[in-house]
Amino acid sequence: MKSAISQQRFNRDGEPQTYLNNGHGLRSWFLTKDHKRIAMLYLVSVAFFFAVGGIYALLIRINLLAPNGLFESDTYNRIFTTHGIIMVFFFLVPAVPAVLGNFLLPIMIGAKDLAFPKINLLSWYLYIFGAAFTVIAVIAGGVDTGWTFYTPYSSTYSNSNVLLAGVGIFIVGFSSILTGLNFIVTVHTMRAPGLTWFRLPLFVWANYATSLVIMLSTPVLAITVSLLAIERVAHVGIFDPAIGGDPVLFQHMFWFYSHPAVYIMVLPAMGVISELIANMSKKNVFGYKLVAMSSLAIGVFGFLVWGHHLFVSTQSVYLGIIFSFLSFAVAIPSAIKVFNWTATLFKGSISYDAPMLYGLGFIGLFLIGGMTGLFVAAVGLDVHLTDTYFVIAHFHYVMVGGSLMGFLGGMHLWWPKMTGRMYPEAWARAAMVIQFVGFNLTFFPQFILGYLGMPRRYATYPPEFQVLHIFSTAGATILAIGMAITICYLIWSLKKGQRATPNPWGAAGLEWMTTSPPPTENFYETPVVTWEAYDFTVVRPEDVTGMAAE
Amino acid sequence: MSNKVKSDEHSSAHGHGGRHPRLVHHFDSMEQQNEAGNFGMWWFLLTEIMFFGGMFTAYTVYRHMYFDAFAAASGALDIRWGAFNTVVLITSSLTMALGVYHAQMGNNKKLTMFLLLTVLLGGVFLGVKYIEYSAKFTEHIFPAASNFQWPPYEKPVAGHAETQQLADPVFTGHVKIYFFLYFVLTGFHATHMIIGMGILLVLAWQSWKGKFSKEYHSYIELFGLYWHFVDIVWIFLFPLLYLVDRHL
Amino acid sequence: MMIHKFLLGMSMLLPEQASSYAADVDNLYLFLVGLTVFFTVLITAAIVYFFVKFRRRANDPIPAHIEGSVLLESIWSIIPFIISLFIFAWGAKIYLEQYTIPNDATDIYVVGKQWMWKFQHPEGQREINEVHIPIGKKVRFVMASEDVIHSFYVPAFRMKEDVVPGPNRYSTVWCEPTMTGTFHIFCAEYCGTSHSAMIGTVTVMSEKDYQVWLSGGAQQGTMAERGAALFSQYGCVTCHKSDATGQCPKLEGIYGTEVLLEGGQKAVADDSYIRESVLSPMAKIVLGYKPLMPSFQGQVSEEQLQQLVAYIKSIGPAETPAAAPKAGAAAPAAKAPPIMMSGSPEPAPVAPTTTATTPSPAASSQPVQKR
Amino acid sequence: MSEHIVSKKVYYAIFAALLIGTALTIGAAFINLHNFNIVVALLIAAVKATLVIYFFMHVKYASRLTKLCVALGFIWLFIIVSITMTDYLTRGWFTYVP
Ligand code: HEA
Ligand code: HEA
Ligand code: HEC
Ligand code: CUA
Ligand SMILES: [Cu+2]
Repeated sequence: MKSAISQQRFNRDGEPQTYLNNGHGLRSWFLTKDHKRIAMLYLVSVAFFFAVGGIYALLIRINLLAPNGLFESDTYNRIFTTHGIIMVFFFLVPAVPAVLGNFLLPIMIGAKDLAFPKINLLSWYLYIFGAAFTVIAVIAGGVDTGWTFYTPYSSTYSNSNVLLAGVGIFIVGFSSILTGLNFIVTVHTMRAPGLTWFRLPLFVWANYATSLVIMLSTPVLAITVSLLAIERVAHVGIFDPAIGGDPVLFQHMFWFYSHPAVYIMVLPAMGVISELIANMSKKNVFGYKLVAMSSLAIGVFGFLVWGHHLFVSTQSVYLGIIFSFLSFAVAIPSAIKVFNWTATLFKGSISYDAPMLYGLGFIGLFLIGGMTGLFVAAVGLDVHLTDTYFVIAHFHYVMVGGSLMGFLGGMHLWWPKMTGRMYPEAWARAAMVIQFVGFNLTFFPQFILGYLGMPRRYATYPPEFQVLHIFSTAGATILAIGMAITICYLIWSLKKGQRATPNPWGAAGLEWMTTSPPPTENFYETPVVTWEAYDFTVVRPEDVTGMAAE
Repeated sequence: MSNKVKSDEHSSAHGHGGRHPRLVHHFDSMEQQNEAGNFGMWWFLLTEIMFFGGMFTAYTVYRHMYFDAFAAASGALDIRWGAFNTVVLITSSLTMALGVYHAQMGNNKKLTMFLLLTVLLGGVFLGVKYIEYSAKFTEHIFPAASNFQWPPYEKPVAGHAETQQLADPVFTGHVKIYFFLYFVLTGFHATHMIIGMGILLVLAWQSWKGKFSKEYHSYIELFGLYWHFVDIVWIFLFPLLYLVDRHL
Repeated sequence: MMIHKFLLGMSMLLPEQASSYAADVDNLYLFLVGLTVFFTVLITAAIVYFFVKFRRRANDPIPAHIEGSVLLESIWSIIPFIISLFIFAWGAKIYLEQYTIPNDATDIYVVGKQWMWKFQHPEGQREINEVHIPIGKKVRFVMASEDVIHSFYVPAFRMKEDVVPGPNRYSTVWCEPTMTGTFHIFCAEYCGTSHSAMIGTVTVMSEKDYQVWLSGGAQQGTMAERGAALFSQYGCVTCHKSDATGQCPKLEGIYGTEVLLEGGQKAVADDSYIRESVLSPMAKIVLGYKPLMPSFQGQVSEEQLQQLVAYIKSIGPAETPAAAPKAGAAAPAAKAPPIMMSGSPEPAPVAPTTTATTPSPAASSQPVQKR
Repeated sequence: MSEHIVSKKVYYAIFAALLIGTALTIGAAFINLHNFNIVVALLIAAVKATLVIYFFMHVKYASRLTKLCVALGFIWLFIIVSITMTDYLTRGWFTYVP
């Protein structure tokens, strides 16, 4: 295969041909079938919802500055519910797969596009459509059930817009199903010649496993919220205790989706981390096969542990113990990954650039988040910890410290590929450090709060918890500043950033063998893969420097 | 290592000049395109299984908890309609399969005919469903209605000990759960059929216009999978809903 | 343990250990904290070391390809697995301790509703959002919800359980307070607007103070007495006469026994069973009886139900209606054959007054039941 | 693989088998087998479904991958139903006898 530089083609204006300048105007974006453009559409929407969710997070933190709360309880309840729903369904679930996965997966396997480009576009429209419902629900007065929608509160007692939000989630569920479908079919049928399963980048493996999880779990969420919606509208239903329904059944069905969903949120980010660590230390991932298989294992075993959210729900004690055991089992593959990533660094050539900082931040924070997962998986301890701030801290460590850091790391790593521009390195490193400090200051005190007994979803609280809450709010402020910096310099770099070479990091992987940004069908000639994943000997210096060696 | 998916032989076998007109730009060969479609359809059906699976879970739980109520409530359904519809749907599966057969043979006329026959049978099924549903309204056993009543209005319940016909408010609640499940299960099933019939009409029209051929008929095959899936759901729904406890 | 004392003294990182199993929970917690610190330090140290040692220098050669190591990878799969098993077993052990209710516990009845906690003591005291219990005695909380799911949480006891609405069962949880003082009660399951105001206190008193406190309240008699009153008010007594031989099972002495049901199943006549029998009599039919009993759902409040339960409990094997609700004989009674089994399975032709079709004056306030 | 053409005879035979299965289902429902009525009903339904999947849906001639995919669907269905049911079947365990 020739180097990307020498393949570069130019359009009539003498600009290099890229997916970005292949068509202008809104139509060319909103009717595009190019996976890269759809990824960009997703990026913009997902970033928007992240900012909204983040602003809601800040409102939460502001309210909790004072023991009596600064808002009405009703308002506060709507705030954290909206925060949870937006962050989970409209930010984190689609974030990595629909943005980075969409953009990179076909390129990484040397395909021209995903298998079903129209369905891919449809999935974005469904996302927007679902989001619209949720936004309407929020504008029309909000939802106050918590993101978990437990019955009978949600079905009978709440007088907020549960129905609208439910419809939104139902629709957005189909959006992620379609993305998952596309990924699975694409990976199975469209790999480049020579690209065998065990030559796939780990990011592809991670997204493959994620897609499996999406496909098998999301329909259950869809039917669960449908039943909830019908129950709410028709005033009769199977979760209603008044006619003999069991509210715990709702929890089973909800968590059958929502536990796997946490792996939907973290697996792709783990894939990003594998790429980051390997490329920024120029080492192949230590124990590639085990890391790939552990993604699958997490995906599969992740389905067997949902009941660890029901330890005190009056679920069978016997089953609680089984679920506890299985939760520990599912932790092992994650532990393996952490160790393997660390071992990858050994004898590497480690760069200090921002993506790597995010990668290392991920490992440390995910480690703590995951280990505290073991606290709550230990069933006797969870009796004390469940529904306290300990759980809040646990999942923000894995979701913000883990997945979000992974997402940001990936955004930085592939920013040059996606936009053709470099981000400003110094700013990026500074922002990462600020976020890291702010993050820990926000959420570490919450572990202590939780163990002291501070329940979650409390608009007001006994005064002895105030000090720790103030720390947490202070941290959130710092975290927000860090995030704002990132958002600003990334936007800035779109116009002013230095132009990127095809392979600014000297990274391995097919996506670095095409131009930055790539042309519409990704490659000018279908690549034939003759090397293993993370083989840095095939990196061509001219792609790195951007100067074609004649 | 060998790569089964996309080898150079594949693309060259189809010849460099000869891309099939129906081959979409990002695929290399017709095989690849068909395989992607087929595989995608199967995965879609997988999600459908889980979609119905949520309802089957609820069904299993409540059938276990309130067996008597389920047995009694199931006795209020008309087994003859259920059986008739089972046969109708199985027949429609046959016509669909024959449609696929003729698509493979490239026999457009017969294909159109069998597709229309399938729509027709689907229509019969839905017609019967309509009769059954409206019976539920007149018997006051539609769970969301305020006049819900158990035992059903002016209708004896088939084959049940007197105990199970008790007008007990709690028992009535459990019967409501059964009917709720009955309506959502059959309702979602019927929705699938309606969507399917819509697609069938489009396909029939296209095949009548001669869009399909011996080489190009994968939509028919894919749709066939969907239709058979809907049939399978009914194969389970019939005993689960109509035959809970029929013996005397 | 030394380490607790240290942590407790040094800072406010742990809540008071005010129940018998609180220390067990804390031990596991501290062990896990230690383990987390260990792994965090281990991994961080490794990362920092590699980071410094192998930082990229100008003109680094491409690092050597290291495939992985089966030995190393097995080590870090198996060791965490073993550690996990250990934590799992420890956690499960504590869970069983928390959720296996000892049979010598005193009952406190709890009703959760939006947004308050209501308590009843067997002796008759009723409290709202605060509850008094004696130190050193096992207490069982028998809990029901009137509306949505709530969760009864006392951090100082490391005790929590959801209170789920529905006819099928009570939630039960227990503790043995080991420290006097006043502790928080929180509602830990989100339940609507004033979820965060659904808080209260539990006051643990010395046995002596508790007796004094007990003698202060109780305006309307013990729970069992009130239950007895309800028993005739709701007309239960018309059917369930203590000399009933025919259509209705005798309730004397059933509490805690195993009941044979139609269809061959068995059930233990515990609080949940009695509650279900009243709310949803059809759910479990006693062997040999007709399902004649009407449902009282919507007529009896959760608190009244608890009083009825306390009453039926009080008429345990000993035929003294207002006996101490904690019949010590309850546990061994499980082995005694269920008393209603001695009744004749066929409906007796006598006792026409025991059917609801001819409501007694006491029952006439109730809507006439069908059949 | 999708190009395997199943002969019409096979289709008719399967159709007949499905009709017989339906008749059997109804017949078996009227015999009192106690707890086994549901087992029999589900067994027959499973056989019918297998026939449809195997022949009408051509899985018999499909790749291993497709077969795996179908199996996966039913395994997952089994997971959600069986684990949830375990809760309901074991709720009485480990609680005390008063
Ligand atoms: C990205 C999301 C994410 C991830 C990855 C995880 C990962 C894990 N989670 Fe978490 N979890 C959530 C998101 C996530 N969780 C959310 C959102 C909630 C709350 C929802 C709500 O109620 O609103 C929650 C709640 C939650 C609960 C319920 C708590 C409660 O409500 O009472 C439990 C209980 O078992 C749990 C367990 C675990 C476990 C065991 C893991 C494991 O997968 C972690 C595995 C990782 C490691 C173990 C780290 C690596 C460790 C090493 C390298 C050290 C060596 C390891 C060993 C000795 C084993 N989680
Ligand atoms: C992906 C998931 C995700 C993410 C990223 C976050 C991010 C954050 N979360 Fe959230 N959180 C949840 C998922 C998430 N959360 C869930 C599921 C719940 C449970 C809800 C429930 O109980 O139902 C929850 C609940 C929750 C609570 C508990 C509420 C309660 O129980 O009472 C708190 C309290 O501190 C909190 C805080 C925060 C903070 C400070 C952040 C910070 O990390 C946020 C940082 C980000 C920003 C601050 C935005 C920065 C951007 C800008 C400032 C840009 C400005 C705008 C433009 C340029 C347009 N979250
Ligand atoms: C119309 C008569 C009637 C009335 C009134 C009645 N019951 Fe019953 N009860 C029965 C019959 C008959 C049974 C046995 C069949 C069954 O299990 O449903 C029974 C069973 C019970 C049982 C289960 C007994 C066992 O042996 O396991 C309890 C507990 C009970 N009743 C309590 C009450 C209470 C409390 C009330 C009043 C609020 C009440 N009953 C009112 C007829 C009645
Ligand atoms: Cu009651 Cu929260
Ligand atoms: Cu979980």
